[in-house]
Amino acid sequence: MSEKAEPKKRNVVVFACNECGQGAMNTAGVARMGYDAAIKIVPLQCSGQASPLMIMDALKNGADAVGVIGCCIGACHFVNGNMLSMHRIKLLKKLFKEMGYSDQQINHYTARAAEGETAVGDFEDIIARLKQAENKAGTLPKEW
Amino acid sequence: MTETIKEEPSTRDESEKKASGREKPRIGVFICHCGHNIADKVNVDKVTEFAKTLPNVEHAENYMFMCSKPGTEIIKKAIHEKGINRTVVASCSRTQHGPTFARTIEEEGLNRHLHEQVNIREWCSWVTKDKNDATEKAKQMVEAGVNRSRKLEPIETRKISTTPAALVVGGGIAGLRAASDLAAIGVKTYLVEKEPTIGGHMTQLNKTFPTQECPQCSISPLTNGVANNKNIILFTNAQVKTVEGSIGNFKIEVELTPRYVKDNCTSCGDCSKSCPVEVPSEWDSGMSMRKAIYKPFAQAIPATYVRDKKACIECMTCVNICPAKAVDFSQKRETRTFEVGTIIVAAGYDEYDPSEISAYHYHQAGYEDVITQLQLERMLVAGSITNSQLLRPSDGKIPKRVTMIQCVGSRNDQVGNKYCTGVCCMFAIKNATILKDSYPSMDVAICYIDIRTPGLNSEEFYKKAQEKGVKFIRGRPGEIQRDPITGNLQVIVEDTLSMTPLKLKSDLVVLSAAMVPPKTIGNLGSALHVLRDKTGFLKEFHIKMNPVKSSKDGIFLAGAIQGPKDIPQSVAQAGAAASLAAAPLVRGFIEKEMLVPRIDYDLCVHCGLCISACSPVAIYQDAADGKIKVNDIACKACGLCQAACPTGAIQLKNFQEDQLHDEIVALAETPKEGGHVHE
Amino acid sequence: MAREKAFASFLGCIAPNRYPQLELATNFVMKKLGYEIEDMERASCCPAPGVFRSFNKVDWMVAAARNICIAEKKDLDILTICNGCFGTLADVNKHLKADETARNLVNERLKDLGDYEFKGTIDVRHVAEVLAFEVSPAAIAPLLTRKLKARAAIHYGCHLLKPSAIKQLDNPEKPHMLEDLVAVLGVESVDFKDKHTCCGAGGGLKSFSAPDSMVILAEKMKNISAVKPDFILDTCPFCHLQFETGQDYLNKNFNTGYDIPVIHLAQIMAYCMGLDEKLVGIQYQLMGKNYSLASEAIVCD
Amino acid sequence: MTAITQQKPPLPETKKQFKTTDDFDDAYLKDIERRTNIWSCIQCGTCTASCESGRWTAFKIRNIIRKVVLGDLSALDDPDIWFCTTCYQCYERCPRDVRPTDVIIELRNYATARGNMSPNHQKTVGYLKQTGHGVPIDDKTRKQRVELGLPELPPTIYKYKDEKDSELKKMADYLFNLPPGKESKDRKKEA
Amino acid sequence: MAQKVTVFNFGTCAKCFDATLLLPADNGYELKRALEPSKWVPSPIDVAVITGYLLPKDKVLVEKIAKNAKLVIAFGSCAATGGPFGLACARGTKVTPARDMVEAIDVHGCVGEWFELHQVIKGNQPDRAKLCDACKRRSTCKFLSEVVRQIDPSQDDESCFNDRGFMCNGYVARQCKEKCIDVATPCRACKPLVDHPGIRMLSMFGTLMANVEVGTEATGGIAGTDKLADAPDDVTRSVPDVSGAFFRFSLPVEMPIGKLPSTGSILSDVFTGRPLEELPLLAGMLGGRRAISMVLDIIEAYENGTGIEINDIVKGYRNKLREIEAQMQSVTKAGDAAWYGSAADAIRKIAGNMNLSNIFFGGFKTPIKDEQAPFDEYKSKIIEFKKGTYQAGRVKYAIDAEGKVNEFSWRP
Repeated sequence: MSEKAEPKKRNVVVFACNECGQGAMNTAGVARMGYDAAIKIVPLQCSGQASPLMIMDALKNGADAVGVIGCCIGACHFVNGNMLSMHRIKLLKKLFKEMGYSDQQINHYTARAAEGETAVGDFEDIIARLKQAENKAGTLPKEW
Repeated sequence: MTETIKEEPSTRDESEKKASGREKPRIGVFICHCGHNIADKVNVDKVTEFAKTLPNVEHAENYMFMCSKPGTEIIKKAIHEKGINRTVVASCSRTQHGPTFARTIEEEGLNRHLHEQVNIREWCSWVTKDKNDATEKAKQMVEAGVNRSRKLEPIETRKISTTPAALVVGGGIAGLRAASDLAAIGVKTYLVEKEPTIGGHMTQLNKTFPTQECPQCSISPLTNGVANNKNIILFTNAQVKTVEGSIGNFKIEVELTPRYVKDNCTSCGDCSKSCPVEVPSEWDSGMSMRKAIYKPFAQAIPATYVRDKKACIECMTCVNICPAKAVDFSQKRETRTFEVGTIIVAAGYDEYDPSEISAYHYHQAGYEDVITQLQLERMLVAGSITNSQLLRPSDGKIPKRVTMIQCVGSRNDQVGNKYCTGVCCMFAIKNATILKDSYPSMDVAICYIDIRTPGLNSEEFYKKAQEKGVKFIRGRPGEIQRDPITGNLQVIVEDTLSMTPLKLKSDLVVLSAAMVPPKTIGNLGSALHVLRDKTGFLKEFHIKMNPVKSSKDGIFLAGAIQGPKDIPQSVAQAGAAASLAAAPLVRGFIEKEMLVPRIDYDLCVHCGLCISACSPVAIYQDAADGKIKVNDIACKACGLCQAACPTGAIQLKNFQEDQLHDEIVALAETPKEGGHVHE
Repeated sequence: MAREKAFASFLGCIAPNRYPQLELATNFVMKKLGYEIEDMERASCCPAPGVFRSFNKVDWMVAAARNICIAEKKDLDILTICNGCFGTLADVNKHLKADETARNLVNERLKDLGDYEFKGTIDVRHVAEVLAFEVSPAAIAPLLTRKLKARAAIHYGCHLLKPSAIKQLDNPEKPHMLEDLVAVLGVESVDFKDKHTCCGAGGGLKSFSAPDSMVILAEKMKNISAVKPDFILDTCPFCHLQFETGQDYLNKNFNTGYDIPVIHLAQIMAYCMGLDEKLVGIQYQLMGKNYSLASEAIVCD
Repeated sequence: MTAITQQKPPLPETKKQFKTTDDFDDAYLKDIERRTNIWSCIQCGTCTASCESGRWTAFKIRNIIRKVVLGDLSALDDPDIWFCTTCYQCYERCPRDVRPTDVIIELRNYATARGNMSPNHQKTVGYLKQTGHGVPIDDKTRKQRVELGLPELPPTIYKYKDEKDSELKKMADYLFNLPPGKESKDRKKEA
Repeated sequence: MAQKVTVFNFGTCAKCFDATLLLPADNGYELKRALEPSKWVPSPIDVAVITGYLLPKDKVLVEKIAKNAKLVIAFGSCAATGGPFGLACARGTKVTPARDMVEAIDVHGCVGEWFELHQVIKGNQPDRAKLCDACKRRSTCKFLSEVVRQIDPSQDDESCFNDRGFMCNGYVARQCKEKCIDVATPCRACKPLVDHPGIRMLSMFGTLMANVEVGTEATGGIAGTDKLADAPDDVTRSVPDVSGAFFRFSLPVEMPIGKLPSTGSILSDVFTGRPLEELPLLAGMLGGRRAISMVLDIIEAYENGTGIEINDIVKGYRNKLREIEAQMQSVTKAGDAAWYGSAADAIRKIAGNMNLSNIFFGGFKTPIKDEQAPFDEYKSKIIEFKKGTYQAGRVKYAIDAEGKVNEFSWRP
């Protein structure tokens, strides 16, 4: 099952905030930490800007999973943007559950600009959760 | 999908406006090899070819080092020859060379915001193992960049001239330091202090740790300096009422409580001598009495006496006796309004009132010998009522056994202060040492949970105290117990290290009370539109990267108002705040890119969520026409309002829904020739 | 809401089985105050919060819930004269009202014990709390036929006020409800050291290891005897028992020669409201056999 | 050589002074944690300082909480936990709201389940099962009740013990069916 | 030459179909009404009006209609975006918007409003006034500490529902004739002001719920290991049913077909998982010609089950409603526009609007515009949810402890 899922090209859209999110990713890049090529980053000003509209937009257009990465709670450079997006994602997850789908393809994370591994850790978790969801056949269908 | 009812964004219409960004987008894509860094993983030529197929792309090219001089020349050339009006450079991060390219196109008369940086190095070549994957990903990212750039609009940079003046709230050590630093830079500074005298808590102290200097001596140059400084306008007995505007231009309203004594007071003190009313002195934290017309302390600045209207019985003695005829009961409250460019908040702290913890019986009959560290200071200080003897309040005898209790009101969920005040340990150790010095036979015990002495000389100081014979008992006392017959106090505590409960006979118990936010902080915070965190202290902009700035541009924090601090920390932060606050004033203007939200009033339903979501409080409802409006200068372009808006009426420029949509589509789907989005 | 001006009196164990005079006194007082008291047939041990809760929390809750249900059937609030019973019943009542899962669990188990279901319709009250807050000293004053000119060492006991988060009656560090209450009787409360510590009986310690519990009491008695009160005033039969047997034990083993009568709040109230001293029943108790309330009594007009 | 080896005394059996992971098991903690607040304990000692019992007995509540936090199973076999009088003084004063009294109760539950239960306590349970009371009535009191003009037996469950399907019996059957205490087992062996 | 307009009735709910009766008689086009589209003989027409919800099986028919018509109008939320019946798509029922089958213009609304239809037939844009402009409540948009499921309409009709934590989608709605907000019922945005109304409201509510009180406690562990969004907090938990609250009319267009097991009938699919307090309104939307008896059965079932008392005045009005309905059954078939109009007005007078928003457990939400009896006679009770199964008339349903329906049946 998973073997079959392995070769297929995934697209994971990651909304990253301008501060810790993108920072951590740059650090990860400079340190040459490898991660799945499926990760596609959309740079935003703050993770609080990533609205469910965009998240659903990505999924509608064929993304396999969506992640939102912001600063650590309490360290948001715009005070509480990360909290806002986190709560919205909680609601979205609930919606997915109500539709009988896995809520693992949308996730909220935090990262630290100085520590690339935080970002990589997030990415790996996204992929792990996505695979888990696929194996349970719980992801949204491709076209709808 | 329902048909888009929203009106097309203005960037779409292809009017003949020459202003760059208005005409039909002609995009130039430039892909950088970055030596081997990108080219090794990404097949640059393939990507270039792919880019050529994308709509609106007039030119695509790759080069070894785009950031180099020849590289930028390529871009300029393309702009000249092919009339490129938007550039997408796929190379390194937007922080590294994004600005370089922005500058390049600026030199060619294009707005810097019409450049889109695509990071195919950190985000693609450096982190992807397989070459094909990397190339595919790069294609996607380039297309996303092109889609994004297609609808980018120019953002003007505005210069806002600043009012060359600053406001400092609070006349404690932090406030004074900040004010005098500002003045030294040459900034006109308003200093507002709610007490009748400046100097704050520091003037109450006896000695400062770890060097045991006299705080009065160290602070008086500062107080005098501030009082005599031409650049500083001092308001005592004053409170900030309202604050309007944003960085560069704040409008301040200050309310002055009258002193009822005119400035021609010679501070001869006759009035006070003759005053019949006596009340406990706040400044002396209740350890001595003062008159209804009084001067808080001898060295008080301003030296003018002040009348306590509540206590006064209006016998008029002072009025008649004053040789300078300075006493004047007819004075009224008044408000002053002025403009400043930046604000420093240094409102300090209050000492926690331990009577909330009833097991310690503070302030209860029979427990007069339970006092706080600050009261102890007041007793030991030179020229105190006990003239620096330690006498216990109940019977005026010199106590033989003194017990100090740490963490009173700190690290305590029950009273809601989870934080560690941090300075009490040194505070207590210092006082214990002083007691040991002046009364070697006295036995002094400190009951602590953890001793925390970070920083210069602190641990050494702790060691000295141990050598001097101060007893350190690791355990938080359960209660202070009084024998109703003898009236003796016992502190009941477990020495957790030896697991033995102790009953410490104590003639005097000193509580190291926590630092808590000042009572008036609520009004001040809301007047300033500055966020507070759970503890009630004012919230810094970023806990690590920006501990001096507040959540609002142009307002800075200094000293204990941002969280418990000792004197050096406060002074340091004050200095930092001063320089940060001075910068835009000295420069005379601030430059602000108008990267701000625009509001579509056809859709706005005045729900006001954008107002609550906006951390710098840049969005407001115009009282005149009831419309929601954005204060362009205060805005920090975080886009929180955009996600909060239920109707999508408010959209951050260049991060608009439809712009992001195009980008997302490109990234969500596998790349295909000709791209996904078309004009 | 349960019926007004009426209580189901929960006796517990020690009151009816050792100190019936407390039972009698309580009924007398409540009747005088115009409350009707109904018996709770088939009520069992509360069961004791220290001992039985320690063995099995769930069974403890079930047994307690059973007692509460008996009163629920009568639609009456429960009146206890024992801190222990108060501790158990009040805490369980509050807990089951709040926590649904626990309620379901307990109701399941209750089926075994007969037709009981915990609905959470009533409250659990302690006689002291009723007198102090519902009736209030002021309302008691006119009903008094006698006053006492005596000095009492008041012992609150633990479970009357604590945990204050649940009980919310008075400040456990410095309570004053009983002081106010006895003040109207003319009784003066004398302050003594460690006033609010435990008598040493609770938590199963008395049965687990009597000597240790006596050590705790010894300290308590030392402090009390130091201020020479006329009697010890408590609100809990278990403390009552502890003070009685404890003094006896100490006298026997350390010939301390204590003879301080121990009087329950209900007893003193009843006496001042005109109950015959014989029925107050101090003569039945171990301590203060030759102590007569009458000697200090002042008849009110 | 051999001679010397023969002379060597065998390694003496010493009680081990350290603890190994076998002595720890935080599985049983999980429940306690759910119902109380132990993780936030900072070992400040307020509890012990407030503990009346602790002043006179070996009972050191802070130390026991520490053991629980570490998952030290010896806390369950420790007779000290039975010295708490549940006076709630520590509960009232704990600055981190750990609710030590509840922790003790939980521990005692576990201990009882392991059979660590004193004979006296078993006796008390016995009373409850026989009479429905922790403290059953005695003849002296019966007499006294009559003298005071009260019914000889209070209207409690004991009075109705003989009616058919008496609830006393049900209670005895369904409640507090606890494992036999270790001591009592030992006693049986001796007998 | 008068336009040829034919109205087709799909789905079960015929409310929109009936509503077309009210199109003005002298409108300058000849109106035909096809109650059973399958029986319709194809003939070239100018405007085809599709009403009711569509299923994949209808595709052929709809395409046939479109072939013969110059213009296809999807009239009413069901035809346009799936409507309340679309909620069934969470359980696999493929409710399809007309737009996904053929080229069509949407005229939203539940019930669809005839004058808007009229405008569109005449080729004009329906006007886009915002509902909030017509709402007498004013929003200050505080951050929420909790979401409340019922409010007492009598206390404070100044502040916005959303300020009180009572979820209302009015922000994203256009003005309509039958305003639920006037009868103390939150708007569910059957006439959306913007695209994706549901997701936008969800986004907005998520923001509301993130209480602004900023904590500084570190998130612990290396970031990436803190899955804060995994732990549902109380506020999120207090939203009983996200899809029902935000996607009442647009679930099929916003989300793919759901994977939950179907409960058999489309009706029970729609009702299962909805919070009890939403039931009357929902039934009012779905019930169509039997809406009234359905709503009343649901309400009375619960009232009888839990012993909520109803006074005679309320009973009286309810009976009156039942009478009207009974007559309506016969008349609408005949298509007597005038009578239908008056009956509709009579219903509105008592039940607030055609969705019967005003009828509620224990009474009515707002005073009935009627001379008799004071307001408090009608005031709706705040009901508490009692787990159990309830039955009355044709309706039978079961709710769990937190008041969510877990089974529903309605035998016609």
